[in-house]
Amino acid sequence: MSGRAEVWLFIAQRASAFVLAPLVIVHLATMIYAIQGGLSAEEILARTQGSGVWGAIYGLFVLAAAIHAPIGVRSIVREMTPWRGRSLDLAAVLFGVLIVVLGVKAVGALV
Amino acid sequence: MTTETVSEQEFEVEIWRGRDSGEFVTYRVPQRESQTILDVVSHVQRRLDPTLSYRFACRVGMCGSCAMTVNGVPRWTCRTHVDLVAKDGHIRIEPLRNLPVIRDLAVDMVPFFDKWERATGQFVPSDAGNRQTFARVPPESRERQEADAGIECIGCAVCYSACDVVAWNADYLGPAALNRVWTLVNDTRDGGKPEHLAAVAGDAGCHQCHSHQACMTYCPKDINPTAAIAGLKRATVRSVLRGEL
Amino acid sequence: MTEHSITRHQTDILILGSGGAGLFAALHAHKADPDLDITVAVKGLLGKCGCTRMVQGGYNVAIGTGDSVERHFMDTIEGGKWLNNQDLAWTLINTAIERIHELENELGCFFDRNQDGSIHLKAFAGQTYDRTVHKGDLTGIEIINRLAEQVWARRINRLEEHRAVALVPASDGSRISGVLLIDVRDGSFHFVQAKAVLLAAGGGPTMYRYHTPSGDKTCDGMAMALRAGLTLRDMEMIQFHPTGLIAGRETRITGTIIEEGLRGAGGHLLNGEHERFMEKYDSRGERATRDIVSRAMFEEMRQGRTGPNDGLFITMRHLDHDLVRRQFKGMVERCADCGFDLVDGLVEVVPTAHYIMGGVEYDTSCRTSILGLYAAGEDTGGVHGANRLGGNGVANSTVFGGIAGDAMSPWVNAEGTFAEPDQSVIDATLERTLHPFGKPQGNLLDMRERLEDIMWDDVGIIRDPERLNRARQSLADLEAELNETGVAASDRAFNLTWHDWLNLDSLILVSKSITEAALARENSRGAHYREDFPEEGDLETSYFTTARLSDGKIDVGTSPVEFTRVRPGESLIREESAVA
Amino acid sequence: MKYAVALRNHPTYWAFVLHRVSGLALAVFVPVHLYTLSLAVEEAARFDAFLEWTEAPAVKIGETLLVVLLAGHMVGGLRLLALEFLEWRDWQKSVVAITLGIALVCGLLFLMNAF
Ligand SMILES: Cc1cc2nc3c(=O)[nH]c(=O)nc-3n(C[C@H](O)[C@H](O)[C@H](O)COP(=O)(O)OP(=O)(O)OC[C@H]3O[C@@H](n4cnc5c(N)ncnc54)[C@H](O)[C@@H]3O)c2cc1C
Ligand code: HEM
Ligand code: SF4
Ligand code: F3S
Ligand code: FES
Repeated sequence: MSGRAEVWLFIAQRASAFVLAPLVIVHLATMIYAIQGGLSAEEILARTQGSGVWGAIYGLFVLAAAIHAPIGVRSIVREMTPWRGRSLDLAAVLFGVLIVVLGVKAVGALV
Repeated sequence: MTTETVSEQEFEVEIWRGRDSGEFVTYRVPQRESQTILDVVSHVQRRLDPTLSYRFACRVGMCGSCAMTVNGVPRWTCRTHVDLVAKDGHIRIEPLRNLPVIRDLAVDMVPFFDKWERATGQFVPSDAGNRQTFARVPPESRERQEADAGIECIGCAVCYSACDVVAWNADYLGPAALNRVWTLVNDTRDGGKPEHLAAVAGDAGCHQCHSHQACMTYCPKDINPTAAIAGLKRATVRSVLRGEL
Repeated sequence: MTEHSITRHQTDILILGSGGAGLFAALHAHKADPDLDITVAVKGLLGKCGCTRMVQGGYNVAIGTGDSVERHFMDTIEGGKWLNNQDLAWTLINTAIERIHELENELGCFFDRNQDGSIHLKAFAGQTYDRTVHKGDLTGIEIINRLAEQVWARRINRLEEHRAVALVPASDGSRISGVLLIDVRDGSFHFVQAKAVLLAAGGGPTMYRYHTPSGDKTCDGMAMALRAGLTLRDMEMIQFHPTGLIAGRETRITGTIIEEGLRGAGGHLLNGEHERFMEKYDSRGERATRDIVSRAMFEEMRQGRTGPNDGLFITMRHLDHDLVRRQFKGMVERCADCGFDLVDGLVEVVPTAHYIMGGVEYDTSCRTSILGLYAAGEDTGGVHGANRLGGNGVANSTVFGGIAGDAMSPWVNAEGTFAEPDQSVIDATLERTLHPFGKPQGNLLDMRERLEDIMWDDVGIIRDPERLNRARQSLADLEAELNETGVAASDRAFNLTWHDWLNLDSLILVSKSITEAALARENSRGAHYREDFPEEGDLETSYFTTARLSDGKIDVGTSPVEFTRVRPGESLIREESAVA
Repeated sequence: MKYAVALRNHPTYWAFVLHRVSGLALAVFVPVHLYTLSLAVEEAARFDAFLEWTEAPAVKIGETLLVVLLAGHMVGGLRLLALEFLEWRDWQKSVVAITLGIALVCGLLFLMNAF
């Protein structure tokens, strides 16, 4: 992989991390708040359905995670297993796509 | 004169003998007031087993030839007092990690130097023929301070040996080489910035560092390669965003 | 004869040693003709051994406003007590100006600056101007690191951990043919045939009980030069540094330098009874020059007023602790690592052998008397005369290393050829170096210590004929004993004990030349002090000693110094009034 | 083994281990989480059954762990971002401790609320 591409991956991972940070805080906060006194499907859906804000938040979350996680996993695999090269890069991309697909479905259902 | 009748105190050290395969051999070494790990190793070679191989030169922490692994941790042995490491009365000495072993405690440092070279760890003159003047560089300037922070590296490879990323990624340039390049990037006299940044950007370069900070933890010269590498990460990002890399 | 099998190599230029002299020669030779095949062979790792790396104080060069080449030259000649080869000294001082700019602007050395960004020049004892360029107190690390990087980056071959054991002449004796080396790592022999060879193995007075140089330096270059029939000059001139650390014989730290600046900053020297003594010897007290302080300390030690390790003490405890801690950070830490408290305690010190002013005779183009063999750096003699100014050592090695490189490339292209080696020299060297494997093992450490005692006690800081004659005999005995002492034949690979043997072999030979030269000089100049001849003698008829090996014996002679640029009593400095 | 740990026994290395383990765990958990979420939401009954299952103490503990990992990874990640993009400061080791602290507090809050 060229030097430039490697730097772009680094930028993408750090930028997505930067985006994820506030989203995770929001997510953690609502989770801690939401489970007070147990929770049901209705309650969750009542909060999220029809809300553009929640849709945007979780949409962005999924997107950022889909960029962030595969890059991280790729470097873990490269360092800790003998797997490297094109096939690994492709697998990482597929992993990202998987997150997007699952994420879009989940967010779609919630909103 | 003190009348000493008790025989001198001794302690045990385990020393690696062999190459990639080999074994630890235990020796009993007399305890002395001023005694470095290098002295222990020398005692074994000079008095107990003349076939022991190791390396040193300056004896005072200037040449970076004498680094070994002592109780699991890489150290400059000529400046490591026995008391510092023998807290539980036990010492185990091995060659440096992450470099091929030549014999016993001596490693082949060529990969380390080669990476220094590959990282473009050498000055690129911008004023080559000048035999009259010196560039003006105020000592308080930020660049000079950054350069000074890392420039006294003695190339001992302690950091290189301590870094797990070096162990995981055989191509990784390693903390010392990257630290040197950072001093050059901050050297206002250096004319090779684009080459330096290009050389440290690849998949062997600064972005492979996970900030373990083992390098700065163990560097005997209190150099901070982690900060230098972070500086290179920023510099390369900036130059990619500007479309220069 | 499989065990004598020798691998052969060819290279246009072979450089022995990777100090300031060796590395500069490699770079200059490469620059002069990048197509030449250049090889640096070195006993340790390239750039990580030798003494250039250990330079603390700095690099003398006459670039300050008000300073001049003439002034630096006169300081050098007066410091050298008029024994210098003046043409060599003149070349040194002129070329140093070019070299320091090259170091800074081309190789990347980043020397210290003044507040306004201009280059900082500091004071060094014995000089009329502040002219010492430096990088903190670790100037040598900066210089050698930068040189080594540049060498790594070029197509220059490296034979690391290859120890030269003989300069081999051509079979017809007309020129150099190459060098026989031992690959330390596997113990094999290599003959490197070369059109030109540079001897830059850096001397180093490590035959004294207390010494400063790095462990790899054992006068191999000078020993090889003697064996090749070259003449060494000024060998009695051994410089002692007043304050070496002493912590017992069993630690390698013993002998290493405690910075001179400590005395300058007001440090006190105490004897074993914890009393100051320097005032007895010189009105300047601790701030007197290196040779005077060393001699006073030696005298005090001879009187038996010593500390637990037979040394004296330096202390800073009467000074502001924070100031000491700040100003001498590196030194304080180094002492602490070996268990001493420099700030608030007593640190035991001893004068320690630092530098050999003498060495191979050569000319201003670094040529020796053997065609194709060049020499530079501490292996050579003549530049410093009877005493070396602090800061002129690293200037010497870098200046003449570069000159040698400049000279060798064109010479190789014009007249260089690969000559067939004199096989008898190779055979004799194999015989000599493999000799210990056939002998019963002995205690080499004990022999090394005996050598150090002989040289320290009898050929040391204060000399007299009785002791020198005793040393002559002891050295002969020790040599005979070494020849009957063997090394375990188990494995030649990285066999340090074998190399300890070879080190002793070189050291004893060179010690003999020091002893003979010291006997021959019947006056006291610079570093050489004869109790029976305490006067410096007539300056006008100054002579230098020469030593050669013939039939296994050192032949000494003397030659008159030629005052080619300035005569005793004269000065090249015109505006005399400006001198402080 | 003792020696292998000795080399790595410094705060910033442990911070790395935590970050890597948490990153990996999250990378495994996120797709699973998204999948169950979308499945469940489509059939509210199943979602409720799912939520009921999450009331089991063992599952609660597991979830708490995930919260700790997420919080720890985030704070550790912020530490790395600061280290890489801000000027160097000598507070690295304290930041490692703060990271750990915040992660544990999040876990505690979650636990307290959960029961
Ligand atoms: C502690 C210390 C401090 C000093 N401080 C100063 C100072 O402040 N200012 C100053 O001007 N001078 C100083 N000097 C003196 C200065 O270091 C030397 O004069 C100068 O560096 C010598 O350079 P060189 O290249 O001749 O030798 P070195 O730098 O010593 O290099 C010699 C090289 O030859 C190699 N070698 C030796 N034997 C063999 C062999 N058999 N085969 C192959 N290679 C061999 C060595 O391994 C080494 O690489 C100091 C010296 C010491 C020891
Ligand atoms: C959904 C959430 C997240 C997942 C799945 C995730 C996953 C990962 C993974 C697998 C790694 C690789 C670890 C390694 O290289 O050792 C990683 C690294 C990283 N993560 Fe996250 N992460 C998430 C959220 C965050 C957040 C919120 C931040 C910070 C704000 C963050 C910051 C980082 C950083 C900086 C790295 C690089 C570490 C390094 O290279 O050593 N991550 N992440
Ligand atoms: S950075 Fe420190 S540990 Fe690494 S080689 Fe340089 S001096 Fe040694
Ligand atoms: S130890 Fe290695 S991972 Fe980075 S911070 Fe130092 S280079
Ligand atoms: S021997 Fe030179 S650094 Fe230890």
